[in-house]
Amino acid sequence: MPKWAPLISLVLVIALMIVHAASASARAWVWKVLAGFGAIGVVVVVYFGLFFAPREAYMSDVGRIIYVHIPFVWMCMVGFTVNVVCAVGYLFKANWKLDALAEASAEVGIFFGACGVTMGSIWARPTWGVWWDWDPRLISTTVMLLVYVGYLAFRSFTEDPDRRAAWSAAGVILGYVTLPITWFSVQWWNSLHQRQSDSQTVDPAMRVGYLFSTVAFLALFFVFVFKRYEISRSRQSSALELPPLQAPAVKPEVSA
Amino acid sequence: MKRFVFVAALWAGLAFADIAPVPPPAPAPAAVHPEGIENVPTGVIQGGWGYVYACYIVAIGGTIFYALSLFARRPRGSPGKSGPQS
Amino acid sequence: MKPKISLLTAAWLVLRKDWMIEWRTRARLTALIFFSLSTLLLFSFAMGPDINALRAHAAGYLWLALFFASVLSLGESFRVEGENQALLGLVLTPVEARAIFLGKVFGNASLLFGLSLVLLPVAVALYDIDLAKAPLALLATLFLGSVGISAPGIVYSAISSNARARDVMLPLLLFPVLVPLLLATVNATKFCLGPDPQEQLASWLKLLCAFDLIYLSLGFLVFPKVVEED
Amino acid sequence: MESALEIKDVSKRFGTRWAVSRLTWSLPMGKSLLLTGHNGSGKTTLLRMIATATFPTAGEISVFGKETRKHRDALRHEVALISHASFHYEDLTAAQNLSLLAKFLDAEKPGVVKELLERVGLGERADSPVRQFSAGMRKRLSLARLLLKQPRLALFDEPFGELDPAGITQMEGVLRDLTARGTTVVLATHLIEQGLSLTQERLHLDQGRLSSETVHHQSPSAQGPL
Repeated sequence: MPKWAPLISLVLVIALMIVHAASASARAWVWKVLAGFGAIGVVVVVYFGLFFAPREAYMSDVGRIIYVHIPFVWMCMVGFTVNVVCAVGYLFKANWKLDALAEASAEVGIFFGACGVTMGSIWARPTWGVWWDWDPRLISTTVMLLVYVGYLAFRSFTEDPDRRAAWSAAGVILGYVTLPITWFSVQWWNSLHQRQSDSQTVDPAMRVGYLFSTVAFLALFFVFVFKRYEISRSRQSSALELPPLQAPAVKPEVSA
Repeated sequence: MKRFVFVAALWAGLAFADIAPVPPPAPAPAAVHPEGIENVPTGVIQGGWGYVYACYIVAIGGTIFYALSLFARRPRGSPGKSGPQS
Repeated sequence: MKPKISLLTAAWLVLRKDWMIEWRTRARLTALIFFSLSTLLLFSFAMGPDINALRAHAAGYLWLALFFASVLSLGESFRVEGENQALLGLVLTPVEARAIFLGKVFGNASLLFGLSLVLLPVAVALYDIDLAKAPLALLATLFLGSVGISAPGIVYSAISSNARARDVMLPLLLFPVLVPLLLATVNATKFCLGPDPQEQLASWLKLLCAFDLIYLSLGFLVFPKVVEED
Repeated sequence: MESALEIKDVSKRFGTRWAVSRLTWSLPMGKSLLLTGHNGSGKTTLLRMIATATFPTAGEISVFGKETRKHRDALRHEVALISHASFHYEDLTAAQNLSLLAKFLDAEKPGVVKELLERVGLGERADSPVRQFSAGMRKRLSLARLLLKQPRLALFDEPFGELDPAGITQMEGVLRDLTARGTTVVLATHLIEQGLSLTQERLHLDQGRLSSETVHHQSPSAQGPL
């Protein structure tokens, strides 16, 4: 895979995201382009990962898991970060769009995280000899997922939409602290899990591989969040219609 | 007061990042491996394609499954921008 | 308009009110103590008679007992506030929400701290641990741990007291967040009770302090949005 | 002239139900308001919004020219609410509940709590926990709470419910006393006769909306000095 592939595709994906955010008329088709790019990208990743990529120094063929494991866990963290940004934003300025986006990104983040942890567990079997181990990285990632599962469960167990939005935002800000803990856990506690990969520790060919894979899954991530966001918005709109006008003189002004 | 608390939180966060990693004694590598991998003298794991395939299946299958679930839950009725004004 | 009394005074009043209520409902407090005592006992039954294993894991059992007790005390704390909408009454009095947060955190923390002091001698009897090795550090650990449970606990308890299935919701929200705290407190307590060849105690205590500060600050900042509508 | 209470196109949603919808109304300074309507017509919600316990989903409410959402801290010193929820701690005694409030308001003087309890007829039970109180006694205690706070705007949600005849007379006396001292009173009650005699204006709610029965009336029996 050429060295510039991840960078070019990242620029492309981000440009499309900006177009999506900036122009309402483009919203109808941009996500389709991104979905198509993601789908093709995933096919490329599968081919690259399974047949083309060099063997990993210590793990040999098992190391090929890296091309799907890393993007999934990263997308999980991106999702939770988007979520917490929305939560903080909602507490500053109550806005239904932020609430919907927070819900969407949390769910997509949980999806990627659950898949990522599953893959990590499968990977652990040949490398560490166990499916699961007392390892800070595993524990903290799972804990982080549980925080967000609790977040979604709480949302579905609360009636009043206004209060639900504020409460879940407040709660998830406290829960987000688990994410930096997850990220740094490999450094704080010398764990079985290898450290965050960087250019010194990883062969350039592999690096290009998983970076490109990350971009492909980022495109899919964006599509998922957008579609999930539309679902949240339509649920909100069924609950948030204003009552019909009583006096004709009153101007229909709404602020939530 | 708010600002003070914010600074305190920031400071605490830095302290968190500063925790000296006093390593617990490194766990001994698993002595017995069900597939006899410990017999490989170089320590390079050989084979294990089954695990690789399993992971790729989880990744692709999970993605397709989630896409389908989003499709199943898609908003029906008036499509597009039916959400309330912020 | 400036509030008539300062934030800290108001927090102190809330704290005193919580103590007063605890004192007037001593029976409930006693039940809580016996609940955590029986948890300790159950651990020692479940783990069998191996006194060495029990001693090695005493710190973990102690903190798990406190964790379970904390769910009850936190739930109770907001059940009291929920009757007659007393919490809303405080907000309308008006009492600053942040003062309520501080008062209730330290009210609950003092309760848990007291509970841990009651549990220690029992742990000595059941698990044969030695308290005299680093008593001050042990007290500090217990106190910091109690605050660390209470700070996020109060926020989550306030939130979950409004949800359906609130008794399930509180531990579901709270326990994942408390995992780093559990790790830190159990390790710190272990090194207070047993040998500490690598002098790790200080770094765990530091982690505890950082945890407390982070959650106290975050709770302090978000709690007004929890108890007040916007 | 500034209004004591200004309700501008207020709607309030609870879940998927609108408790109050598109309500506009204003109450001039120095007048008192009677709020009527069937159960579930939105009276309690409206009172809670005025008391800054909750806020409108749309529209805004101003009390003494201050918007409730923005000036909630200032308004909470001036407004007091008697409602179904009495805001008391069940496990504390009547005296402890009141002295706690007095401390928060920085209004604690020796004897003030005892005096108030005597005034609402709870002097004998000052040291029993609220848990043992009957509904009427709780209402009296709420009244003591309100008197302790000395608000500019007093909100009463069904003050006569659960009271014995002596209690009703006493409540009426307090209401007259408050209006005589210049406190604005908003009274929500089903006892329309009593309500009309105590207030000058009437707002009738029907399913959260302004109803045709609403009148800016001059009650013939309104003797409150204005």
